[in-house]
Amino acid sequence: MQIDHVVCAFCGCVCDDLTVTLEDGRVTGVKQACALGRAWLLGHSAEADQPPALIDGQPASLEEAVEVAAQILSQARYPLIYGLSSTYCEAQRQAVALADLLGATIDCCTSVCHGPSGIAMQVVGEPTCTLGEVKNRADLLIYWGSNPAESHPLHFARYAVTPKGLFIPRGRKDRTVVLVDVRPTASARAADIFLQIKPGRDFECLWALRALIRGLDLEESAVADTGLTLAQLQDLAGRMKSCRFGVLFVGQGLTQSRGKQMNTAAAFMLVRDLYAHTKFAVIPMRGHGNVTGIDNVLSWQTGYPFGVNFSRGYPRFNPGEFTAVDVLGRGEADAALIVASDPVATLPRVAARRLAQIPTVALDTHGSETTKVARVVITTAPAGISAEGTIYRMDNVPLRLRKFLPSPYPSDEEVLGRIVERVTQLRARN
Amino acid sequence: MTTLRLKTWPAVPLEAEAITPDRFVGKTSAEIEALPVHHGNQEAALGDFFAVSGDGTPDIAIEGDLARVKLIGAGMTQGQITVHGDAGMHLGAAMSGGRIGVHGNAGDWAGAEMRGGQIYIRGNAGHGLGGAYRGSPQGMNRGLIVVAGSAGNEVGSAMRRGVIVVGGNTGDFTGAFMIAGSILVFGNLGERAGAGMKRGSIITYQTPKLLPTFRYACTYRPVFLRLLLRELRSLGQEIAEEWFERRYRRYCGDLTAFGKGEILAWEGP
Amino acid sequence: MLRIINGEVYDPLNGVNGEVRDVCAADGKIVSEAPDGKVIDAQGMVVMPGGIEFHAHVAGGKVNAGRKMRPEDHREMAIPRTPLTRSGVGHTVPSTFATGYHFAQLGYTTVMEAAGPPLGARHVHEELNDIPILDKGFFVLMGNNYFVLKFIAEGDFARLKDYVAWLLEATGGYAIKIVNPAGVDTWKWGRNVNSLDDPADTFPVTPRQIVVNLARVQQELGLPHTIHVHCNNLGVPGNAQITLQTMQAVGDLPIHVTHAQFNGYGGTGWGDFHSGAPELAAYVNEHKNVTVDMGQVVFGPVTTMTADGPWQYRLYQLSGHKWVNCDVEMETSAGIVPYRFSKRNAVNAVQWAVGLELALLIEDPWRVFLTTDHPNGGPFHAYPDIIKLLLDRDHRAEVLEGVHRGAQKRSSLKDLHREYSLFEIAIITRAGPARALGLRQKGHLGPGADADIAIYSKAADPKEMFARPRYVIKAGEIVAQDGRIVQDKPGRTFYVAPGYDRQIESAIRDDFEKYYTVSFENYPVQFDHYLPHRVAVSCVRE
Amino acid sequence: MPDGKLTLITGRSLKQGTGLNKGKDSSEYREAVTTVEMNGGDMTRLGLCDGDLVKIKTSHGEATVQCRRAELPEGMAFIAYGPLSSCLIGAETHASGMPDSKGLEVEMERIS
Repeated sequence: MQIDHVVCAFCGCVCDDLTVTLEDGRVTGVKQACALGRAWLLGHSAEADQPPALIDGQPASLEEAVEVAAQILSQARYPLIYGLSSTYCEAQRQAVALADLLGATIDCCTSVCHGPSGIAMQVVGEPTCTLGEVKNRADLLIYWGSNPAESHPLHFARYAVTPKGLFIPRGRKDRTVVLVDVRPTASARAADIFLQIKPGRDFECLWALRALIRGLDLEESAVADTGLTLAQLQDLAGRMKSCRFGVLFVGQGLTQSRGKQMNTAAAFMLVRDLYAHTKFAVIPMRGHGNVTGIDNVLSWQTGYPFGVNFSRGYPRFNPGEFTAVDVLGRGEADAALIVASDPVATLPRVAARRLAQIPTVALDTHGSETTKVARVVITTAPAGISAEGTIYRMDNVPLRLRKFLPSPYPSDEEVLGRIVERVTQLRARN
Repeated sequence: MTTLRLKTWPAVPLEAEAITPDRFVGKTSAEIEALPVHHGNQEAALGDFFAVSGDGTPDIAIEGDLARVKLIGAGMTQGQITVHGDAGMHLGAAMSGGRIGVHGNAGDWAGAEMRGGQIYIRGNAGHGLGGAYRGSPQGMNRGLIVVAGSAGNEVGSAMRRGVIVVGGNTGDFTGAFMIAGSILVFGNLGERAGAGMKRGSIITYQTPKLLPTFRYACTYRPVFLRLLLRELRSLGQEIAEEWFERRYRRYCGDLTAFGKGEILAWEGP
Repeated sequence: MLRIINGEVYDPLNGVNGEVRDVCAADGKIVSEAPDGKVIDAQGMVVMPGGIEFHAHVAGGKVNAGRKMRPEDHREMAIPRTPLTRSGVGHTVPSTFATGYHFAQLGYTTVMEAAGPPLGARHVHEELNDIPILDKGFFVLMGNNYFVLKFIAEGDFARLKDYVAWLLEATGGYAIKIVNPAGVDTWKWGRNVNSLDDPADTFPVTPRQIVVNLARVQQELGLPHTIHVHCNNLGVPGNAQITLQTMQAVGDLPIHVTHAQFNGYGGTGWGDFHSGAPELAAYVNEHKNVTVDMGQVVFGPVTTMTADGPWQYRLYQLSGHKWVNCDVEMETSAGIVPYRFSKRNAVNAVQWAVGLELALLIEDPWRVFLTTDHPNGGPFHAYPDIIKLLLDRDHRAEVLEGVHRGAQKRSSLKDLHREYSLFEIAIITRAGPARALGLRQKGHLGPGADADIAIYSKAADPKEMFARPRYVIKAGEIVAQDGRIVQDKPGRTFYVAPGYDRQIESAIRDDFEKYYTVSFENYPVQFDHYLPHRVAVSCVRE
Repeated sequence: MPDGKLTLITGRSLKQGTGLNKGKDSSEYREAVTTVEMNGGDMTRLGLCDGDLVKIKTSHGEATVQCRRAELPEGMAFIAYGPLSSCLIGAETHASGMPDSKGLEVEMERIS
């Protein structure tokens, strides 16, 4: 069986023109996908190859696992709900409902992805656009600390560099591509200009560009430690001012290196300054699956995009206080629910270790470092393959994931809904 | 004097904005013990964690490791709090009067968005000292913060009025987006100081590493600084005589903002 | 079943003006008699249909970006959870749950989201579904849509009409929204239009052509609500002229000019900025095809948000505050800037006066509605304050004394002595909006209407009266009592489904696939998922 | 640059991403997340050849990985996100929620 217009949930590109062939409950063919999407789609089947749940490492039923999970979470005083990037909005809504009910802290992969871009937006705003505007109008593309060739493999071909657009009739030929990074990544090959800056000097470079765009004279010595010459920065500033429609894509090279939210704030302010000269946009290259969806769900339900704490009965936000790395790293969380994410493999060791010390409940489609340390593990159906729901592309465009493969496992939405229901009963009793 | 002694270490963060002279005044120790605190997601009483002695005078002493106790003195308008030990996050945040002394370290956001009063920290302070919470247009707006040790990133971010003194070093982005006010750093001034500042003064006694958007203006003896140093000395701060006498190099910036701020670098002995 | 007895009933659509009579409900509808069931004794109380929010920004990408960017706003109004209700945050850009509860607590039972981009329709519906209690719908941004401009440029009215119908179906939308026609299209290159005859960029069509063509489309499709227009040059001194020209351009065709306050200014710059309300009101008084809503300014913090990208950029330049812009491919743009209306600012004071002037100068209350263009002019929870300003001229005079003298010198407000009656308040907050929206089962208390009812104590202070209804009834059930939510249930979504020729799909598919970045097949919303409680409102050609 | 001191960048890689889907116990994923890339000059200086095992130390932890020559600036090392990169990163976020995942100072030492 062939299914067209499949929406891929693996990375923030959310390509929606895949064709998938199914045979005997397996995906046997994938067209139009990148290596990541293909591996993801081929990695799931309709078979029951794992127990529905594990409690203390022993196979258990879903009912038993939900019961233990609900008990653990409702007894906790500072529970943490974390992850939620690789699931769909309907499940995320249940997770936020659960956090509200429990008085928990809820954080998502945003905090270790583009959380700093979120903070920057709260300080200076964000002039941005959807990816179609890039395709249709952008004649200057600047990638800063972003390596789409490896993180968003179809980004160049589908949205930005090569496609022809409404006002870009010749596609690649009508665009100039600049890559700014600390190393010549695989993406450098796609660029006309590669600017190698020194690690941790992004802020100085961006700040110098702001100065140049405002017409200030700089001395060579002022940019001495950036890894770039004044002439290189002047050239870039000139291109930015004289393009017709420029786009600055910011990656984790900015959000994860020294300066973090100030780096992205500098990038956003740079783009804002450029409005005195031309049209420009900034787009954070949000990564994993539906990380943009959980930002949106949290924002409309609580007012805040990540790192939300309900311990006082209402939502509060303070990155550094209520974000997962901090809550775990300081040893504050006393129980955790991890959904569709593998923090034990990705968060700093101190934080990961805390997850092994406290009772942790993990919902995932397959085994991970986190499921290895979790007290309760519940296997769920993969979103976009065996569970359907809403996903947001990195530019906040919502699409609907479909379910085309049956699964022996329940969806995240269903499991979270059952935990919500059980915790509600336990609360009512007390 | 009302004395609080930590008797039960909180297993999870304890939010205790009830610990302010405003709430204690006129209360018996039993009434003070009954004041509400939040232990994680559960409500508790101050007395569950602290042994309270003395009656409700606006003079509070707290003993114990309070690193997990948040919001001590937050929003206070009067009186005095002395912490014998470390204090948790948001110490004196949004306070508008009174005095807090910490004989230990303070957590992040000490004095954040304060509107008046004084905070003295003998040890180190964390990030966001006297700063703005995320999204807020303004940080500290009046008051005085003195830290004997070092402080973290974003000291005095978006501050509008008041004085912050750091005896040791500061982290990155000291005085970022400052609107006005003064920050004195006697140790090393962190990188990117004054990023985006509109007005205000950052004073350093080491050779600063400046952003490209700061310009050397002149070398002189700023009168306001002499007055400020004298006032700080009168408050008990150690001020070297030569800081009065020698000249300061004035760098103006941030040129991407108003450019009316300044970093004053002491010329040296 | 429910019977409300002894209440003073204001039901303008049925001509009931303060008569004491019973109002009965059964199965969610108003009925003429309900012999059993709960009885509410409304002695000394005022009974009105549930309020209808005619134009507010409550759901979708732009609103959510406003929420994300303003943690400092939320901190001022945290709303704790209760055993019945979810927690949230309030103030200028409330969370979805808080939006539903707060509207219900004010006696409102229906809300219309004023502007959603088609590409973000799923997002709008997801949020609408998380706004509890209220019935809702959303207006679809079309005034700068690629295909709208294209078919107008090609003079292909039949296709334009089919496309609009197709788009309404694809989005689950309710009405045609036009924002700064042609201007937003040119904003995509950083420019704007200044007159009704400046062309757009993608296709050389003018604001005049866009408004007139879409007004015709609305008529021919028989859409229940007129075109809903945010005129060009919003916020700019002297813009009353272009507003007048826009109304003149459509001739006798029905048009709604939204948040008219923001488009009702005289003068040539900020120096001679003054009210243009008298001119606009005079035109509206003479032309029955025109309706407007106030867009009243409320002093204090607001979060301005609109699809009018160029205006929001200008406001950022004027204010220096943080600024979000988001251009949406092929369709529209959006801008967000926090702002504070100050009593001591001359321009703000005039803006405040203009909204009130419009309400007081437009003689027919059926054609002017109470809005703040939430959260642009002010948050919706300020409605009770505005109602008091309309009901009580002494109070109004007193407030006027406290604001910048510009409001007295540069507007006619101090000379306006009209006072609204409760009957008229019922018109501008429920009956009028219901009629203008074409929602026949809303805004009245006749048999067959939805049993959405607000019951207020006749307190001495109208602000208190309207801020805290004694009872709010939605679909026949009490949802709020004395300011407390007593029942949390989902509301419904109104949409329209005018017929169209399926050929339109092949007419747009080629360009769609070339210039959008989503597949044609994945564009339309799935009704079962995004409009789970939906009500189709019929389209009747007039 | 003193002996063995390098600046570490952690990040995504295609292999780590595709390996992820084959399972975290797959050889592809394991290999992707247990390899450190370095500049040829640095490798020579430290006496390293492709495939040699090295111990990377930071103030937060250490990890043993194999090294591979890559096109990187001098003084820089790269390792893909994974359990080993996590061992090297601290939980200090500077009140941002984001740990310092890029630009860490590391010490690298050859294991015989």
